[in-house]
Amino acid sequence: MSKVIYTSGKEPHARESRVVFKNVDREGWDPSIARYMSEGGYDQLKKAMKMEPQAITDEVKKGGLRGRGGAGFPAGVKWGFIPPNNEKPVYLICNADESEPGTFKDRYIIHQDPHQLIEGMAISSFAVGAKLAYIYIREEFPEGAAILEKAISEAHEKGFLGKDVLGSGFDLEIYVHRGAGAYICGEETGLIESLEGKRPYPRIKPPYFPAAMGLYLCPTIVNNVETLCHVKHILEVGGEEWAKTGTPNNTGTRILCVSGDVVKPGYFEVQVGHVTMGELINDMCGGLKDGRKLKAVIPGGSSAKVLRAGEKFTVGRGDDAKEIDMLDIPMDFDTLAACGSMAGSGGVIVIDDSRSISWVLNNINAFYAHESCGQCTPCREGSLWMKKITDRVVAGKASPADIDTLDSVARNIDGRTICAFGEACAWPTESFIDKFREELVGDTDASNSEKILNPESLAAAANLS
Amino acid sequence: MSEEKSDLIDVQIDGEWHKFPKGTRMIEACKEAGVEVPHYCYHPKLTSPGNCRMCLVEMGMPPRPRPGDDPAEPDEDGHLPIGWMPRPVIACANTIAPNMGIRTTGPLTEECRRGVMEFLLANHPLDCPICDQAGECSLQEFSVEHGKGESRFREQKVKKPKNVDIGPRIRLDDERCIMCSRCIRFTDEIADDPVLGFTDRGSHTTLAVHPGHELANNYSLNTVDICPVGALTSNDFRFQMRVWFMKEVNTIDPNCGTGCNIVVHSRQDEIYRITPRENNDVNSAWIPDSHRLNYHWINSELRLTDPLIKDGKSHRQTSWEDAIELSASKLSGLKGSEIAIVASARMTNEELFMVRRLATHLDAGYVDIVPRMEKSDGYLISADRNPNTTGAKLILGLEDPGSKLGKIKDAIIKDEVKALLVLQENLIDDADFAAEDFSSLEFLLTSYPMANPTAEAADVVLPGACWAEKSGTMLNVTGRLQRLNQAIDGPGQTMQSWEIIRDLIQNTGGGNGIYSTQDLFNLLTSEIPDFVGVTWDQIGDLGMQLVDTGETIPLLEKERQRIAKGLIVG
Amino acid sequence: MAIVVKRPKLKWWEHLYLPAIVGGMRVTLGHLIKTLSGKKKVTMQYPEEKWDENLPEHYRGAPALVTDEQDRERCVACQLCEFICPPRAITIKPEEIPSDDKWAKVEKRPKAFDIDMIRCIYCGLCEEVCPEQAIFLRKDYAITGTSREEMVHDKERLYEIGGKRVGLVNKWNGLK
Amino acid sequence: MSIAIPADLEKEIDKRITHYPVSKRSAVLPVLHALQHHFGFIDEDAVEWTAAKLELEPIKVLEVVTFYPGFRQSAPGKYHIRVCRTLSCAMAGSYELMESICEKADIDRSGVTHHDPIAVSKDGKFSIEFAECLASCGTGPVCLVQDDFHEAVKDVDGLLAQYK
Repeated sequence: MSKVIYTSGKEPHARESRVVFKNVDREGWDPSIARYMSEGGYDQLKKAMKMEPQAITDEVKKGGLRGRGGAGFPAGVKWGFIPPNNEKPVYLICNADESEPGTFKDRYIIHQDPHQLIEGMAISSFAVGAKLAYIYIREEFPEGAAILEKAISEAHEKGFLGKDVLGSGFDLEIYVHRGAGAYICGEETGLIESLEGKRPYPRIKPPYFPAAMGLYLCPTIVNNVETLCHVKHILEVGGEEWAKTGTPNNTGTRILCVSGDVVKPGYFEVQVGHVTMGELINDMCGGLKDGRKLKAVIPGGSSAKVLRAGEKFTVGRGDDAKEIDMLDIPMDFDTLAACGSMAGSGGVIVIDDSRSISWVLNNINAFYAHESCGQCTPCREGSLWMKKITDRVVAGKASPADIDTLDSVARNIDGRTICAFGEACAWPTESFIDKFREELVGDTDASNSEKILNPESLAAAANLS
Repeated sequence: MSEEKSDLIDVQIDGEWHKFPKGTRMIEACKEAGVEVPHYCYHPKLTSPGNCRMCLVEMGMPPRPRPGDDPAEPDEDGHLPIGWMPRPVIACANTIAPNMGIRTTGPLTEECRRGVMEFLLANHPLDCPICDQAGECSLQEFSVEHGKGESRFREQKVKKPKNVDIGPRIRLDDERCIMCSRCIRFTDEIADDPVLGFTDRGSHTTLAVHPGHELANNYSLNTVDICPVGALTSNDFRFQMRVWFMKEVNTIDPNCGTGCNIVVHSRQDEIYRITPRENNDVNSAWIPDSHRLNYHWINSELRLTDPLIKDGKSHRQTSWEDAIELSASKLSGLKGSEIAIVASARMTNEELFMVRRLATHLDAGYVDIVPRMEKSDGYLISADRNPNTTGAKLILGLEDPGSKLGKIKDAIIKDEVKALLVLQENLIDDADFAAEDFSSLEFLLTSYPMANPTAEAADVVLPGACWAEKSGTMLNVTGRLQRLNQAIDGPGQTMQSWEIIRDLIQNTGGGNGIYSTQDLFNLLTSEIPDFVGVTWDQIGDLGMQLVDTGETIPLLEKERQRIAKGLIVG
Repeated sequence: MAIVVKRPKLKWWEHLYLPAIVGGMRVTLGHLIKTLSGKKKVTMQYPEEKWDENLPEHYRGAPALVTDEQDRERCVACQLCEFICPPRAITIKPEEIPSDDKWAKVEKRPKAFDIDMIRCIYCGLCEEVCPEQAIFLRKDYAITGTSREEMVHDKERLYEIGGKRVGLVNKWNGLK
Repeated sequence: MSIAIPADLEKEIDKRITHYPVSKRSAVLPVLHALQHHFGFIDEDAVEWTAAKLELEPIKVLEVVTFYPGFRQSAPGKYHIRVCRTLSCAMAGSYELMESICEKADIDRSGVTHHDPIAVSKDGKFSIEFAECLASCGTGPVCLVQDDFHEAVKDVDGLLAQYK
């Protein structure tokens, strides 16, 4: 195999371990099937076609691959939820609706290495017994959709897709399905409803667990782009070998996307847990801009709970328990969860001391108010309410009591909605108030509590004698 | 029996253990245990989207022992301890599981309800003084029970369309809508007329019909009934009367053989609206609009209010005594074979029983009813548009209702029949008769609630009570015996048919002894074979299957399929 | 249970009653002097004379309907007053405001609003219950008529008595 | 139906529909995308046409069209610009970018509301709206012009000059 050379200026950082992103920004690389096959492309599919489907699932389970979409649920276990006596068709859906603010990894895989995804999907489809698979790609990736469609037709021509894949008797069709700009389509049941041509209202669970009752009420596996790509690599080295990368229960590599107030924002594929927050920000991203101090970090996409600079956490149990600084948190699933946040989709947003916390929170709240699907009450009414309160905080028209109301509104959403969007929109507010209450209250004025604030009442009050 | 028992599982609700069949929804289990779980989107006849979040309750299961630990010890009644889950669950879509615990009280549930109520009211216009739903609004009810009583919402509310004309019978106020989607599910799943939908999203979500389309199916007004708030209101009832003024009487609909169970809402002897009443053996929870709205004639100007006697070409008002006496004298001079009686399948069994007595007493040559056969609509409207054909057949012994009408007409023309009694029917409009057909009659008597061409030709016109003004029983197309209850008093001097017939029998030398519909019912149930032994209480509010005609109600068949698939509770 | 009221124990001079009689006579004499000297007038010449100006703010006279500062009828015919009225003196017939009306967005108003003043007991519950602040008890107390019909105040008469009332809560402003 | 669908467009649509062998309804998004791509926006006729094509009630199509911000119900400019508004881009200056584009392309955004998020330039050449996260947070501020993606946009004149 030839040495991998990257485009000048876009070389990976020394601490990266590129697996899924191996071909991203690579000199002399193109998304064609010829280029992909020139370095062993589709070999794993050929291998898979000679295996028992269950054996593939077992390898994925051995690898301990956790979903890269946000929840971090083990992929192999998810596959195992398909009812054993199932007689209905099974569907596989690749969730390429990457819409968590702060996350921007799928674009590069799809644009530069589409066949990696298609091979991963083909292997996974075979493993779960899906003859029909869809790539649900967000509408904002028009070019990506075209690239994928071209790649699919190339794979078709080579016999990797279509009837009787590689003479194995297994049929598989993959189609690209474009979304139309809705964050909620990243939620797997919302995505399924969208794919059924309905409003993407997430379904209630129970009874609609996708692995049992998904697309067209048939068993359906929905996996993230990065997760499906990993399937190919697990098969390449074997589950046990693959599990040696990363840290126990947080295996493999994952792509971290850093944005916000750092000198060099970007994407970094690292072994899970091998890099700490501090190393990521200060070393890999070149630290903060001149004269700026770190204020906060949102570690896993905008819905993850914010971490405050200087915050201390106790991690580990019993004798292993130790106190660590926020910057010492290893970027893995379990530690971030133990610190009260989450690894989520790997989108790290860095906020320095030049930013107003009220402004940041308001921006996030505006996003969630815009993206709430409106199906269930707490999120529909609460997300816009929170946005309106932070609008007033930013405009200097809020009172300290409004911060308490804001907090209680968030807590009235959290845990009471149909889907995880409830938490996604409540956690930012909850955590920002927990950790930056003083600053938020500092942007308010007690005198505002007496004022009438909505224009309607204001006009009515003008008539008061 | 033993099999049935094993299907029952133990569930603890608010500290008390109960047994329910497997597959019962938590909300239904609570209901059976006498605990009301507030809800908006859930409706047992529709699928459950779980979107209102009002029915959140605390749920727990016996904890699974950790590896190595001993399983928990059951208490003295054999119940395992319950490990309560930190998150609330919806009671509407989740089914019970063995040894499950449900708490509908306690801080978590109460906090959830308060929170959801606050969210629902945040953008609600709070225009209860104008809203027709006031007084029967779930928002009002639950906000009193579970709300905060004050608003923390200081922002401007979301503005949405108001007073939207979405169909010929329905008005929509989007600001009041709480997006429970009951109406959408009704039109999709039951009326098979999917014209409603949500547009926009988030807090701006708006219920709408597609531009240029309308919600016009014959079941559309049911959406008004199931709307938990005042978003959908009926044009017919709009601003007519506040609900708390109205008297509600449970009765049945007389517009077809289905006999939909209904509630008549009236005030001071004026009907303001009719709503369906749930009966899973008759009409589920629905009623066609055409039936529901067919009541305005009851208080119209065309109502007959006094007995009339023909005086030359026109009629003059008279007393009941004179009218009955005149009729009796006319009938007394005739042979039985010269008398024909046309009764109505819109009469109650008790009235038909009196018709039977009258016919026997007069030895009438002909007795028949006017049939009204049309097409079934495939839902609730049966092909038979008479409410009590089954009863008429049983009581009058009619094999083929309406088959004698032609013979009666011929007999009149041939002068074989000299007196015709038309009871609660209008032969000129509803049967194949013309005014000239009556010209050779010596005596024509009609009783009917409304002025009509047959009455115009009659020598004696008697004002009859209409269905809402009388009590009795009827048999629907499937053979179900149901109670018709008096909702209002008739106007003027109107009398119920049984009273009219009783007086006729009495004045033509027949017996007496019937003073109430109860007496009549007792006579009926002792004399007519199929009715023997039936008691008034036995019929109850929901009726009882008396005979089996083999007929089915299409909508119920569809509902049974949905229940079998587990889509709805039913 | 019966309540036992203790008889007050009178002192000896109280037993004489003379001091009380003298005290009473002093008041009487005082009034006599004031009247004779023209300082005080005892009889008011009603109806030529009235003490309307002296009526307190909270006086409960005839109930009446009011319009707001934009001459809109405040009453939306919610019929709560009809419901609450103890003697059932109020009868309301609601109607929809026609779509070409300036206030069509309010949707509802009374078509007929009758208060039977023979029945009215001036209790003020209608005023208290009104969610729109449309009905008030005014200071009119001399409600007379020569027939029962005349004693029923219809909508027109009620607005005549009520007049305009500005301020207070006004839900239906230009922004709604 | 007043909408005229060219034969090749309908052929393309028919092909897309075959991607959903289980349920035609699933093709709602692809059909609408194809129509919007061709006509620039989706009007009532396009909704009715889609509904007829997929054997649905029109409201079920309208439900979908109005849900997604990716579908427009009124005509945009010749070139439609979507500027990312979300956190990382906002931190990188997307609000300033929006202002700058509006100023240079002569677009007045004062009338923009939730229901009418798009503003069109006076000459009709450009239209603009804020979009939520375009998933390129590391290279903000970003925007989409038609289907072209532009990262780290600093030179607004240069950006607009690419579209004649």
